[in-house]
Formats: sequence, structure tokens, C-alpha cells
Amino acid sequence: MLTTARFWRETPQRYRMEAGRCTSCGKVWYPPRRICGECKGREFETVRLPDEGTLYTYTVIRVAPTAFVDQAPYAVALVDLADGTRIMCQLVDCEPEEIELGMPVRLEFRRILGEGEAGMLAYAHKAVPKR
Amino acid sequence: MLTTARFWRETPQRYRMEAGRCTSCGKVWYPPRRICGECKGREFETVRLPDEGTLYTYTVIRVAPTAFVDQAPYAVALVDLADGTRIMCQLVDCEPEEIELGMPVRLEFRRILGEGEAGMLAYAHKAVPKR
Amino acid sequence: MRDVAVIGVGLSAWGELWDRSLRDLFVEAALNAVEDAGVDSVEAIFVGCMTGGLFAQQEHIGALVADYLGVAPIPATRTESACASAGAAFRTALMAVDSGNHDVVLVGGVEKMTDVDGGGATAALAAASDQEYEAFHGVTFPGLYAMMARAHMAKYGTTREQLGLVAVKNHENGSKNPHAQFPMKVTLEQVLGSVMVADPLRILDCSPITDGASAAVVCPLEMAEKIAKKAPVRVTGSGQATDSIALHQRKDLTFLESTAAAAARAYDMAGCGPGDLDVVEVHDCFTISEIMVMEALGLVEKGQGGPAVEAGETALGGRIPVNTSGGLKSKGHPVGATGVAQIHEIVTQLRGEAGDRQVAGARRGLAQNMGGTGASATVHILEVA
Amino acid sequence: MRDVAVIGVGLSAWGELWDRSLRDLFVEAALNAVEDAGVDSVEAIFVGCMTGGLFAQQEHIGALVADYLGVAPIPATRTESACASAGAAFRTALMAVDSGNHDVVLVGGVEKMTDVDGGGATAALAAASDQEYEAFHGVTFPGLYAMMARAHMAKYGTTREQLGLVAVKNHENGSKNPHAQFPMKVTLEQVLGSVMVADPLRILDCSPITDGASAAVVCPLEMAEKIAKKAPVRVTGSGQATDSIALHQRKDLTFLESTAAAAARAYDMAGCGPGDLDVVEVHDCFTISEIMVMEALGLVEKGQGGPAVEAGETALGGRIPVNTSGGLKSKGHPVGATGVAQIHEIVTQLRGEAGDRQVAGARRGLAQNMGGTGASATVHILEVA
Ligand SMILES: [Zn+2]
Ligand SMILES: [Zn+2]
Repeated sequence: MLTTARFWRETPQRYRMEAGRCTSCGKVWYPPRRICGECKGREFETVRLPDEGTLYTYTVIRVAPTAFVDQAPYAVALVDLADGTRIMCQLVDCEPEEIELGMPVRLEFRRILGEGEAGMLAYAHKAVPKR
Repeated sequence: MLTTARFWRETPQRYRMEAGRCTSCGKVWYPPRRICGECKGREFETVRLPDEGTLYTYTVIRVAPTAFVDQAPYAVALVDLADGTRIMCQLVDCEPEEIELGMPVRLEFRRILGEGEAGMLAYAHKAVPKR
Repeated sequence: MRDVAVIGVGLSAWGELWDRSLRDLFVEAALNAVEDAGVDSVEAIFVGCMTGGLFAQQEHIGALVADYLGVAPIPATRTESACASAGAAFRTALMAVDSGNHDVVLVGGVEKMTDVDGGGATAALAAASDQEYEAFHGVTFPGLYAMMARAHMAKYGTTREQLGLVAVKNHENGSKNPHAQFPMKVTLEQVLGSVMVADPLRILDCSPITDGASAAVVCPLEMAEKIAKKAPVRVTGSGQATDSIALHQRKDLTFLESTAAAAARAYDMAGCGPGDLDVVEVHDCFTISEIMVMEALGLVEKGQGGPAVEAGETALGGRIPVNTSGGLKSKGHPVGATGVAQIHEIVTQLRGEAGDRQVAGARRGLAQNMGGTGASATVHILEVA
Repeated sequence: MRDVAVIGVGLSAWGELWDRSLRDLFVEAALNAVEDAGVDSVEAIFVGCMTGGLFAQQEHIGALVADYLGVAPIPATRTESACASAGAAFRTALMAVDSGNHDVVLVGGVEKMTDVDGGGATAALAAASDQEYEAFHGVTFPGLYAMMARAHMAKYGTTREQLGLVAVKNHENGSKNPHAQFPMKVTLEQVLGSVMVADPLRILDCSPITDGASAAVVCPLEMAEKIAKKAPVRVTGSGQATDSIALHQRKDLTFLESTAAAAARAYDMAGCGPGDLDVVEVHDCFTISEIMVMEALGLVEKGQGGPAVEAGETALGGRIPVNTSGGLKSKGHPVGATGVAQIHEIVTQLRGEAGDRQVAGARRGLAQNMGGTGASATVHILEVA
């Protein structure tokens, strides 16, 4: 179930790709955290993740959870962004057979899913091949 | 969510009020069990609970779970049946101010709730005042 | 068996916290507890949570919080005993230290309850009752306790006013607790005039829906004296027990057998009795609960809970102050976090850090946590070391 | 710390059991374990369950099963670490005995998975991953392991055929196990031709959806020799560890750090290494999992899991038989019950009661249980006493 508060509080991360960079050790955490897992630092500055990267690994979901059944098959990927941060997202605008590990991708803001006719819509970034 | 298997397997207990009587110590368990909590006996005979009893305690639900919101307010009671078995069920066909502890009641088979327009219906016994 | 001490306690913010996630709340409480203890690291985590699944679509709570605390790969396990989940976590953490498997252990609880609406929360909480033979009939948790209340009133003559006075006392105490979610005072008239939830219980008889987390750090007593920033508090008694999950199987609806059994074990272990306590936190999820728990703990005779409240015996300054924190009623009740939040209050009292609600000279306290309608209970006794 | 022994093990029926409820399944397994142990009573219960809430709308699992076993008021606590819930319960039970808090403890696990449909089960299981940064994007558990598989294949040259041979071996073993849910043998061609679930994983790479329960009875070793019906099996090593809940935070997607850390602790405690094991049960929720776990346990070098399976090293009669029970793949995978079902197999092997799948002269075995994509892991080492 999409509940308003759950989605609203992730907005900065999902809509603006905001991460937290530890001011002590420089490690970037996505989503942001309260304490740095590397150095135990507690201070972070907000950084916007780069919107380009390369494909680290992926899969094509053919048996989907109920909410995503209409979209299947669809690819989901781990993308290594230009600053070294790795994120999970869908990989769209390409056929499964076009996908190759290491291929360059760009992040675009897209719709993740909609709930019924008058329900909520959820958005986030998806990767598309850079051509 | 009403799921078919979950409701189907409770049918003997809910529709026919079947309980298990321990053949060693005579204790009646509703719903039936695999081991007797009194004497550790493992053999039970199926008995049908009596359909008359008296009201032990009750409440009137005014803030209801989502599935029951349309029915509120409604009374729920613990009823001591004639054989000494105590069960929980709704108490219907009376106004809250008519309810008294110790009053005689009779069990009747009624609808508990329905799920949407073409969804499942759940039935069980409810207590009604004996007048 | 080694003696175990509590060396740090911490809470997150508590309330209707739309901007805070489950993981974030627990991390806040844990960091507060670790800082309070003054330790650099912990070796294992036990975290209570009742239903991360139904409230937040998230299970695997132990690994989640270890990750967001930045302490992986240490072991982290969630315990669940409905609203006694954190009490069970605390007892499990004691055994982890007792047994020599771990020295410094982080224990706590968390619940994120406001990501679902009121009906959803009612349905999620109903998973602590017998889904097939209680919730199926449309009965809610206030409804189950209402049935117990009516039975108690019929058997012992407990009055509607006595129930209300539990709420009045706990809000009075909560008004002195900076952590309380609802610190406002209430009058008996306000309680008796508040909206009916499940007869005879009204909204001001019920604990609220709360997002929040609690945490504590425990370690062997002999180590505590070396590593802790503050004076350690010793855990001298621990008990846990069960009862039938459904009310219809109870022999006596007016007595909480599981709390009595857990208390008997804890008293025995601590070598003390109810008359030896200076301060007590109990699971007042509803006003009737506090009265019934007082009786099961032996603080009063059976049936005398109502009159004792009326006489002010459990108020601050009374014979045995109960729920100095404000209790679940005023302080809030993030169900999986409550058990360790009670430990937080007892430790605060035994350290003499309770401010306006301090029980003068408190040296021994008890915390009682309860799941469902009493199908689970934990009792812990803590003492100045 | 006291030495702890397993003196009884038991399973319920496993399968798609529409006529059986969660409570009924656990009671069946528990009664089998208690009968196998030959004891009259138990003092406490720890029960693993991943998501009673999302699968069965029922939490408060500890109290529920204590009630239906007829053993209230003994303490009963549920533990949850996703699919490692029962492994965590087992470790907790060891600490309860170790610490002297309890002598005879019942431990087990249960999951009732078929009360929801396939999409519902996929969504419930997703609660073991990061709901907000994994499940949110529509990725499923097969999908997460598929990404790990592809990374492993890219880094080490693991082949699609090697993955398939894990399934072939486990179904071969399962065909010799009367408890197996899917005891049919499968060929490599059948695996490679089965329907795609999440590339490159196919349906025959995946463990099934199972209703079922498992149980064991543990007690101090010195007591075991007096009260047990059969020769006790000694628990010599126990380890548990965590890793990041989300894959995107892992340093190396191809190595299971939590399993390696849990194993290091268990080996250290037992005073042995991977070369000293006679039989091993691992968490093969997917074929790639078994290969990665073999590497994390040190049964083979990093990257050599696939070739070892291909060479038959882990088959019955091979260098180190893995998943003689048929594993999660063939035996079934009621997620919260699996960890103690693995203990059941190791005990059965060490007793020499494994029939056609017996490893001759087995004296030391290891069971590895894993939650999520490896964010939790437990490792236990058992030996003939
Ligand atoms: Zn840092
Ligand atoms: Zn009997």
C-alpha cells in the first residue's frame, strides 16, 4: 500500500537524488544516514548524486509483485554513478537483449507506479541507456 | 484480507460449532486442538457445542477495524455455553442498553462480513437474546 | 551466570512523526543510549518490534538497524511478543550477556505506527490477538480490554471513576516528563466525557498511537564499573510468561496470570517482594490494565487496584508510585519499543535523574511489559548497584 | 558457559497445506521434537517466524504456540531475522541454556505462506529486503539474487550450467528424503528449459513456497545424557552476523560477508575449520546462493563454487556433501522454519538415521541459515557428543 507519509519523507532522495556526504571521511551515503558507517561521523552535507553512470549488474523481472504485474517484464539494475555511489533502479527504454554490463546509462525522472484510478502515484529515477 | 484457504479450514468450527473433547479428561476445546492443555491427551472426539448460554461479559465496538466500519456500533461478547465452554462472538438483535451480564442468549448463524461487490463472504454464529 | 548491569539508556523523539522512518527512529534512540553509556562499540543487538510488516511493510528489522547504525557485521536479532516485544528483547539481551556470549549488548525496540491510517492501525494491532477467534468477530484491542474491565467491575466493584483516575494520575506524571507525547493534564470529568471507543472504555482510557524507539546498553556488572560514564544499574530479576492468546480460554478474565508468573520468577531471582519496590512502571495500554497489573504484581490484593488508585497510593508521593513516566497513556506507546522505554524510566529514577517526577531515594524499581491481552508478559527488577 | 546439546528434532508436514494453520503446523513439529527427545516438559520456547503479519495476519507467535501446545505459562518469544529467523531462534535458545536461565528449551520455526496468492507472497517476502530502496523499484527476491548471480558469473566465470547443477544435485538428494516437498529428480535440461523468473534465474533455480514448521529440543550436555532417549548431539559452534540490508551498499556483491563472519566465529568456538566438516546444510534459496555460501564458508576458494559443484565435490559421496536433505530447493522453504530444519538434518546425519542419504561416519556437521540477500546469517556446528 502506498501511504502518503512513507512516500513524502523519501522525496528529497527520490526526486532530487539527494545523498549525505560525511564531512569527516567524505563517504557518500544514499539514502542519507544519521551516522557514518565508515568513520562514525555524525555530520553530513547534502549532495546531489550525478545523473550518469555505468551498469554494474541487472536482471529482468518476469514474475512481478502484484503492484508491478502490468509492467513485467522490466529490467532492474545496480548502477555505478560517476562519483562512485551505487544505486538500484529500473533500467528502461531498451530491450533485454540490448543490455550489457558496463554500458553507460543516464538517470531520468519517471513514474514508478500508480495506485488504482484515484490513488497515489510514485515517482523516482530510472536508468536509460546513453546512446 | 479474506483468503479462501484461511476461511475454508475453519468451516467445521465456525459453521457447525464443532469442538474437540479430550477423551482422557473430558475438557472441551474450541477450536479443536492437537494436544490437551489440561492432561496432554492427544485423542479427541468431535462434539457440537450447545447453542444456548449466558452472557459473561461484553463491549460495544464504536471505533471499528476498517472491514467492520459499516457495522459499528456493534456488541461483542463472551458467552458461557450450557456445557461450560466459553466463546467469543457478536451479540446482535438488541440495543446496547438492553444488554445485561448473565442474560440468556441463543446462537444463530449469521453473516460476519462481505468483501467488496464480488468478494468473499464470511459467516459464523452470533448471539441473540433469548426472550 | 554473570551479574548484568544497564549502563546506558536512550529514547528517540516520540509522536506522530511523518518525517521519520522506522530505521531512523531506532538509530536515534540507539545513539542516545550508546552516548549515555559512554562506550565506543557494542557486540550485538536485540531489537523488539511488533509488526514491522503490517505497519511499515518492513521485516528483517535487526539487520536493518545494524546497517543504519553502521555496526554490521555484528549479530542483530529482532524479538516479537506483541506489545511486550522490547521486554522480551531486554530479557534476551540479559541472557546473551549472562551466558558469556557477548559483553556489551545494545537492546531496544521500535515501532512506526503512523504510516497506516486508524483502521489500518487497529487491524495491525489485532494481529496480537487471536486472528481467527477474536479479530475475526470484529473485536478490537480496546474492545478486548473493555470486556476485561466489565468483568473486573462486576466481580470487584471497580468503578468507572477509578478507571478514569488512572488516566488523571498518568497525565499528571507525564506533564513532568519532557519525553511525553501527550504531556497535558486531564481531569476526571474530561476522561468521563471523552468519546466512547468500546464501552466502558473511552478515548482517554486508551494509550495513543506513537512512532518511536527506545534503547539501552547492558554489560556484565564487573565490566560496567570500568567502562560506564555513569553509575551502573544492576538487573536483579527477570521473568517472562505466557497465557492463552484468546480471552475465551482464560480461567479468570479478571486476573493477569502471565504477569503474576513473570513477577514470581523475577521476585524470586531478586530475593525481594512487591513491598520492597520504590518505583514501578506498568503496561497501562488501557486504564483497566494498570489496575489489573497492580493486582498481578502483588502491589495490592486482588480487586483492590481501583481503590488503591482512588486513595492516591500509586501517585507520586504515594505508597508506591506507578508510572512516574506518565505510562503508555501520556508518554506514548510505540508498541514494540515500550518495554525498554520502561527500563529507561526506571534507570532514570534509580540514577536520581527524573527531575520533577523523581521518587526520592529510589533504590529498587520494577518494569512490567505486556503483549496482547496479557498472553505475554515480562517483569524486570533493577537496583542501584 | 555450559555445553549445550540437541536431544530431539521434529518437523511438521511440509507443502501447500490449505487445511493446516500456522499454530497447528508448529504444534505438530514441536510434539515430534519433544517425543524424539523423550522429555516430559520444556521450560521455554523460542520460535522463528519471518512475517506472520503479512502472510497470516497473525503476530504474537510465541504466545500463540505456547498456548496451543498447552504449555503456558512458560516464556515464549518469537525471533525474526527474515529467512534466518529460525537460525536466530536456535542461537537464542543456546544462550538461554548457556546462561543457566533455562535447562530444557524448545526451539523451532514456522511459516504459513499459502494463505496469500503468488503476488502477495512475493510482496511479503520483499519485506526482508530494503522496502524503500529495493522493493520500491519492483525488484523481487529472485531478482536480487539474479543480480548477484550475474555479478558472480562476470567476475569468476561461473556458468549457467553450474547453477543448474546445484538444483540437479539437491533434487537428487531430496529424492532420498521422505520429508521433501518436491522429491522428484530434475535434469540439467529441465532446469535450463524451465520458465524464466528473473534473468538468469529460472523457476527450477528457486526454492518453493512452503507451509511448514520445524522444532528441536536443547538442554545442557550433562543433563542430556540423563534425560534423552537418543545419543545427544553437541553444539560446538555458533555464529551470527549482519551485512547491509540493500545490495547497493555491499562492497562486493559476489561475497557473503555475513556468512563468512558468522562462520569465522563458529569455527573459532568449535576449534575447527571447513576442512573438518563431514556434512553441511546451506541456505540454497536460489542455486547461486549455494555456490556463494560454499565460498563464504571456506569450503572452496572464492569463485570456485561453480566448478566444485560441477566436479561433484558436494554431492553425496563427494568430498564434502552439501544439502543432503535436498536443501531448501527440494525439501521446501517455509522461510521462518528453515534454520531449525537444517539442524534437523544435521542431527539426523550425526545420529546415522539419514537412510539412503546417510553420509557414512558423519561426526561433525554445519548448518548455515541466511536472511534477505545475506543481510543476516547464522552458522552452527554440531558434533557427535
Ligand atoms: Zn565518515
Ligand atoms: Zn485432557
